[in-house]
Amino acid sequence: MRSYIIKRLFYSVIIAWGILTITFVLLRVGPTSPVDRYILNIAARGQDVDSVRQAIEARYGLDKPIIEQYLLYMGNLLQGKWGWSFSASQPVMDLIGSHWIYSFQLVLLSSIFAIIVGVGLGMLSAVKQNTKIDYAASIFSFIGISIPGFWLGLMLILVFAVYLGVFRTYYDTNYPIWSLENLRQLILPVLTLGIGSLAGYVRYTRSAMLDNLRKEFVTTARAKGLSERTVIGKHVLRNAVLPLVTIIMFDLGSIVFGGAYLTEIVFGIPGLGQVSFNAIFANDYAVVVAVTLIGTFLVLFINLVTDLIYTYLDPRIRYD
Amino acid sequence: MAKDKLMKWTGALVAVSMLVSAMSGCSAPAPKIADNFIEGDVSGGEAETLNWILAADASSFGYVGYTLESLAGYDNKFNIVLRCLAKDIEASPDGLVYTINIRPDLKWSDGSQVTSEDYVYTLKNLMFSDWLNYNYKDDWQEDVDGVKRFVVPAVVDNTTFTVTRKFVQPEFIYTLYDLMPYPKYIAVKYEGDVDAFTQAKEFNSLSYTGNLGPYTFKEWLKNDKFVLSRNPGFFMGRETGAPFFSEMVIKLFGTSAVMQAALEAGDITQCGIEPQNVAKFKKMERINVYTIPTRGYNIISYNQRNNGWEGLRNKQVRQAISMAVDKDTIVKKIYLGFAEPAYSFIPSSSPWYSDDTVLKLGVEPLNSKQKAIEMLKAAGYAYGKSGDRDVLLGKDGKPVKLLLVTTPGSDVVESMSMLIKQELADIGIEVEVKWVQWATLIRQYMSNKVPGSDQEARYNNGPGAISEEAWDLTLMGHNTDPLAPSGSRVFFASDGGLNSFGFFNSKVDELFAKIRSQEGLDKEDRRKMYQELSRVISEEQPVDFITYSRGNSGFQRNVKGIEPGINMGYNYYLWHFE
Amino acid sequence: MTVNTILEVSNLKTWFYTRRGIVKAVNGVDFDLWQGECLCLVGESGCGKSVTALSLLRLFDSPPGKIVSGKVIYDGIDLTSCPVKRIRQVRGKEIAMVFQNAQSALNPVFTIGDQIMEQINAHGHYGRAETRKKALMLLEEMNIPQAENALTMYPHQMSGGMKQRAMIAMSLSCDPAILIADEPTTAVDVTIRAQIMFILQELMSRRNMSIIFITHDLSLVREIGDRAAVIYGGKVVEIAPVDTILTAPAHPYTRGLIACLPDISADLKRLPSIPGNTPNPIDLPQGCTFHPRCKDVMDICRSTEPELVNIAGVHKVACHLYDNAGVDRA
Amino acid sequence: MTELRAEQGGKSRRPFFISHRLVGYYWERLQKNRLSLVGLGFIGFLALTGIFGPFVVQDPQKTDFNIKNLPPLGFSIQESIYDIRTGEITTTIIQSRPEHPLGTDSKGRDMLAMLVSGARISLLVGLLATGIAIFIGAFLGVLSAYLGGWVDNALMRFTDIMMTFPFFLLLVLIVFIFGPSLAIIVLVIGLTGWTGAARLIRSEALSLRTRDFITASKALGASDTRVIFNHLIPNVSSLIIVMASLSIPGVIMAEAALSFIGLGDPMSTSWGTILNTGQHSLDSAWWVAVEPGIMLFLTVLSFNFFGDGLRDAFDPKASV
Repeated sequence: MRSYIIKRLFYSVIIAWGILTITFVLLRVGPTSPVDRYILNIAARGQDVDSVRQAIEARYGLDKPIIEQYLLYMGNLLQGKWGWSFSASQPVMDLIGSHWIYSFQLVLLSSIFAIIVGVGLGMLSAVKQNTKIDYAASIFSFIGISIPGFWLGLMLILVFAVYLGVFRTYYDTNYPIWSLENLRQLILPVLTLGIGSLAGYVRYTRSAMLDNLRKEFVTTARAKGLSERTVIGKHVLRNAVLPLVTIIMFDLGSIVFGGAYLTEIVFGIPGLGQVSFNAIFANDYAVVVAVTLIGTFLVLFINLVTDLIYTYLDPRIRYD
Repeated sequence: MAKDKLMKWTGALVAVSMLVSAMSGCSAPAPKIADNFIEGDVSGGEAETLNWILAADASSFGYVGYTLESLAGYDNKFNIVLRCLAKDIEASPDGLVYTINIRPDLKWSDGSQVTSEDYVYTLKNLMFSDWLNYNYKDDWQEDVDGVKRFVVPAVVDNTTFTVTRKFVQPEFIYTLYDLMPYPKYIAVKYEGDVDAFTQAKEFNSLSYTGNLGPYTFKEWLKNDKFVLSRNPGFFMGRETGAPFFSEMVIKLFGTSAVMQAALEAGDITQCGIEPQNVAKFKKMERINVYTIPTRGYNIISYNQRNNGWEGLRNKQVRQAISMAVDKDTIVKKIYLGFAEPAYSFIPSSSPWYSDDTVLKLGVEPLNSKQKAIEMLKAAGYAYGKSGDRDVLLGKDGKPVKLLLVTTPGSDVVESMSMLIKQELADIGIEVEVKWVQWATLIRQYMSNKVPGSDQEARYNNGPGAISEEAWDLTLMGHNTDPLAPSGSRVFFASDGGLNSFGFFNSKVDELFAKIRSQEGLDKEDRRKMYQELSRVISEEQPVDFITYSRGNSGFQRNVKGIEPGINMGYNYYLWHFE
Repeated sequence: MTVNTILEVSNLKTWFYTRRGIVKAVNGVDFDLWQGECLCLVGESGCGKSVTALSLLRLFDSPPGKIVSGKVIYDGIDLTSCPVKRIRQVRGKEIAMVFQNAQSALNPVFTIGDQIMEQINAHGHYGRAETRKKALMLLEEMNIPQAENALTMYPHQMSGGMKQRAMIAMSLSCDPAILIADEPTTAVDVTIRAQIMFILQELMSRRNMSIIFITHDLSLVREIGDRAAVIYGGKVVEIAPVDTILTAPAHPYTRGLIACLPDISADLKRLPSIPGNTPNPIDLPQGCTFHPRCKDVMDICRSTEPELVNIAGVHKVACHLYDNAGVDRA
Repeated sequence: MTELRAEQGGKSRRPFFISHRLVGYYWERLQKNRLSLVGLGFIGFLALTGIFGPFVVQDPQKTDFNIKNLPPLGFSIQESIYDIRTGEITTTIIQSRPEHPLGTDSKGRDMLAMLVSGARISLLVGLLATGIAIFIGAFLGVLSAYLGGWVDNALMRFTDIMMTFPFFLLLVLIVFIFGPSLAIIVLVIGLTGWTGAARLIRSEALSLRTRDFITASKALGASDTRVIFNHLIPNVSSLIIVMASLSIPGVIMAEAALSFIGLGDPMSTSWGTILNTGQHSLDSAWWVAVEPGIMLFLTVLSFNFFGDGLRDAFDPKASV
């Protein structure tokens, strides 16, 4: 087991390094340059730009050859120096440190929401297969999967904030994370982000349950004289959970910089998504690489955890 | 006596009742320190850094300005308002030496006095240094027989210093007014090391600003909010007790739609308002909307370099095209009226503006398409048929097709290019609008070099130079300085650093030179020169000046002390809730 | 002879309403189970014997399955109609089941111990330790080696035989009055089969309980059964003591089956078999379901279904050949 | 079918275009799923609109500022013009016009026309990008499975890297760097979206590789390429089709999301780009944001319906 984990970690490092390099090269070799932004600003204020271009490049060490920049960056990284974000003018880690919580709470809450409701609904429609409830649930899940999150977000704002005025139109960071007000203002974002995953979970849960509902051990369980609740909730679910874990975990990894970002934009939540994308538009490679790395490690970590959960959930699986 | 006291109270009470939804209660007679002033802004407008010497964007200077006053400012009529200055800057009769007196009561955070030494150090060792490369050093340089040379600052005494130029530049004084100091005692630690300086804690957290601004830095959450808290020691607050807000917050929003919804809901105190919403907001009791002139203007620049349509090198053609683009339509359809036609780089709000000398192309009566067509014919261009419509034929006999290159993202710019396309179609010129990211615009269209030469591409490499990609028109927004319009020489002078469209006119060069010299010293003479300059440029039409836009700013009605105008914020530290 | 019937099944019909039509898997099964006997339900695969077994405890999938008629009387109550709560108390406690394939019948993600203890606690409450002790005893009774750690094993860690025995242990944990063993030996190899058969026989003698033993293998019937009920086309066509069935089968179908038994004494060129194949439960033949394959078919067989009638003592047959047999006796 | 499944261990599906009988069979199965037919219908309708629509409706880029912000039929809004001299504001009511049933945007472009051209773009992007992705995926998957050994290893490691990459982040990064044009967007989505397909098809091919008819044809001395193209590919074809139909909606969504955050091709009108402009006028011209969103939603929904039905048709046992 341990050796397996070690091997996995080793792989992770390799993968992370690969991704780091790809990102760095993309950013620094591409046609755009961090300086462009300065140039534009300076030009807009009616100032001669050509005289300062090299100056700025020099200021941020962009005039050095790309290889040298890469090695420099790697060197710092290995010393745990994540570098300086010149678009946010603060250390990259401070930037991330002050924003991650907003993405985290969003993703966490929406996942919890999606899992509870999704799995619950999925079980329900599986048990009530081919009933009205089942059809309703599956239609709902289709809709949930197909509705573009960012658009849904806009519509929710339009209806609930602009017209009905039930919610604020934007996210207010003045409320402490643990305050009720904060939870309240997260309702729409969580709904927006959660609905897609939720819909997916409904379908996966349903099919996973159905796969197992017809299994012989279910009849055995019934023959034991167990209550239907125990039969479904214990014997069936426990087996159905296995495929679900993979899907949920994978989903978790993928929404952080996908749906979460769009949701953050729509609702003005200053999360990591916002940070990373602004960094991209500012060509701020230190931030972009850092965020990408974090995202990568997140995914890798999730994969590892998934496998470990698996060994726990399914005694038939052993890694070595 | 007792009666109007009562009135005051009831007024306050009304205010309270109006405010409940907006902000937590405030109840004593104004002015008093209460609540937070929350200004809305769209995320694009966020500052880059608080270490302002490294900043290129206006917002950075704006953010810092709350905590660090410049030497002086202006009210809406461009009367000087002294800030850190003890008395107005006096220039020597020959206009070469400027003597600056700063107030004696300026303190850094450690309590030490802000001295002229700090200013001189900031200029000499920071702004003029090679290791730091101040982005706007140009303002502080003069051309000494082809070589750029910095002006010379010198300490006279604790509160007095001088800046000496080699040549006279009457408008240089306005650059001086904007000067802000760095604390020498901190800066020396980082001198020479650009990285250390860039990342210096003190500078990035403005922890040195002492009593130099009405507010002190509290928190900056990128993409979300910039928070300042009241500075009780503010040097100008001593008499008035200003500022009157316990916190000043700049809150960022993803879209202006959301921002305005927040203003409507009373969640924020002030924000800009899009033209289409002004009427709605003017109807609301709780909101005041001020319509004020801005420094922003749009231009269509005509590529007069060799890779643009040859016609554009002909003044008559340029005039004809400008004439065909109806500015009133633009004002009405795109700005819904919140703009005025532009005729030169000097806005009507500027003391140097002269209404009578400029050639008013594109507005009654000079906005007739028919006239434009005649002018084009007069310029030696024939019309032909393409399908059922008349099209302008180039010298080569082919229909003229112009390429308008611009950047996407701004609704105004997009709309304008569309409208221009429409307008020019009416005089038989087909315009193709091409959207490119501004990075591309700068690289492939604005920057130019003499073909084959080993020049490094710049905005203006002189007459022979052309850009990588051919283009005919671009549409851009720029800011002008109503007080010192001669800054626009970078666009219109032959050696102008932003003269990417290749306009070369000796008369213009000469006039700019004169304004920025001995001869410009006398304000009357300078006004005449400006009149002449605007005349020439509006006649030459190197670019089509389109509009100076009006800004709309919405405030919660209970904010008092506002003086609407082009420099509306000049007395912001006196604003207060009633 | 005096017997006391503990389970009485009469005219039990379990139909499955599928898209392709109504599958009449069980179509009027009658039999009764006596105290302490081993009744074998014999028949070819697909004849409905397994569904019959499931129907007794209403364990078939419903929908689509449905008991359309009949009674299953146990201890005075009708299991086909009694409330679910009631039948749940019967399941496992009074009537337990052992399934064909322990591999799939045991839940792969729980340890054997858990699954047995769960059964124990399903009816009546014991302390953790006591439950465990009970489970242990059961496993030992099934003479499973190192019962201790067998408790903590997962099904996939056990051999087929162990699984099957563990399963039986589980089914016995509430010592039921009736054990339904649905082809408990088909999935295992010969040696293990022997063990299991031995265990079952032992059980019957030790705890005096009744077993319904479902199989298609007449040799097993001979080995363990007291009586046998031959099922064809979802009906019991003949029911009698095992040796009667083996030596003097009455129903043509039973005769056929017996004839198919490989007899060591006689050497045959080829094994005989019943011509034709089992009827399709969706459209069962008119009249006697066996008539298409019956050598002695008569007109009446095509039209009317034969009743299950007593022909001698406890020997019942459903065949028109014996229509007047009962009359003779009278 | 059942014994076929038994013989194939229930995993694999039938090569579908080999036998017309099978095509018919699948078509029959597909028809059983009413929703998928509805989806197919809408997709067909969309395709027709995309192909012929642009010839029917007016030029989506044609602006006319005299009819800007026309509301859809049955609605009306107010527009106010400010007079800079008098400071007066005059408000006029704008009624919808029959010639612009869905209204116009802030530049007086006909919404209907724009939606139609959007349909064309969305379908184009969806099909092309998916095509590229599936092609690469199938190719690498089959290759990796068939050749095995270090090739397999290398390819799979690379797939891992691509898979762990925060997908949307990568998308934004590349599109930002190389400039937003349809070509780039299609390419990027195609070149990054193949990992899932590769994985699935690989495992499919692996299970096939060991089966008799492959061994047989090898025994008969068939060349690798022959085996791959005549046996492996055809046998995973149905899987490929299902994968394609199920990944198209994702692609369409990705394009829309990109355009929504301002990385759409400015030269073309896609639903995403309309949405992007629409979100800024949510309060003044809601329909600009609402209409493309609805189209997007319906399209993705139909593709999901159709893909789902297709999968069931090809493999009733497949989960979800």
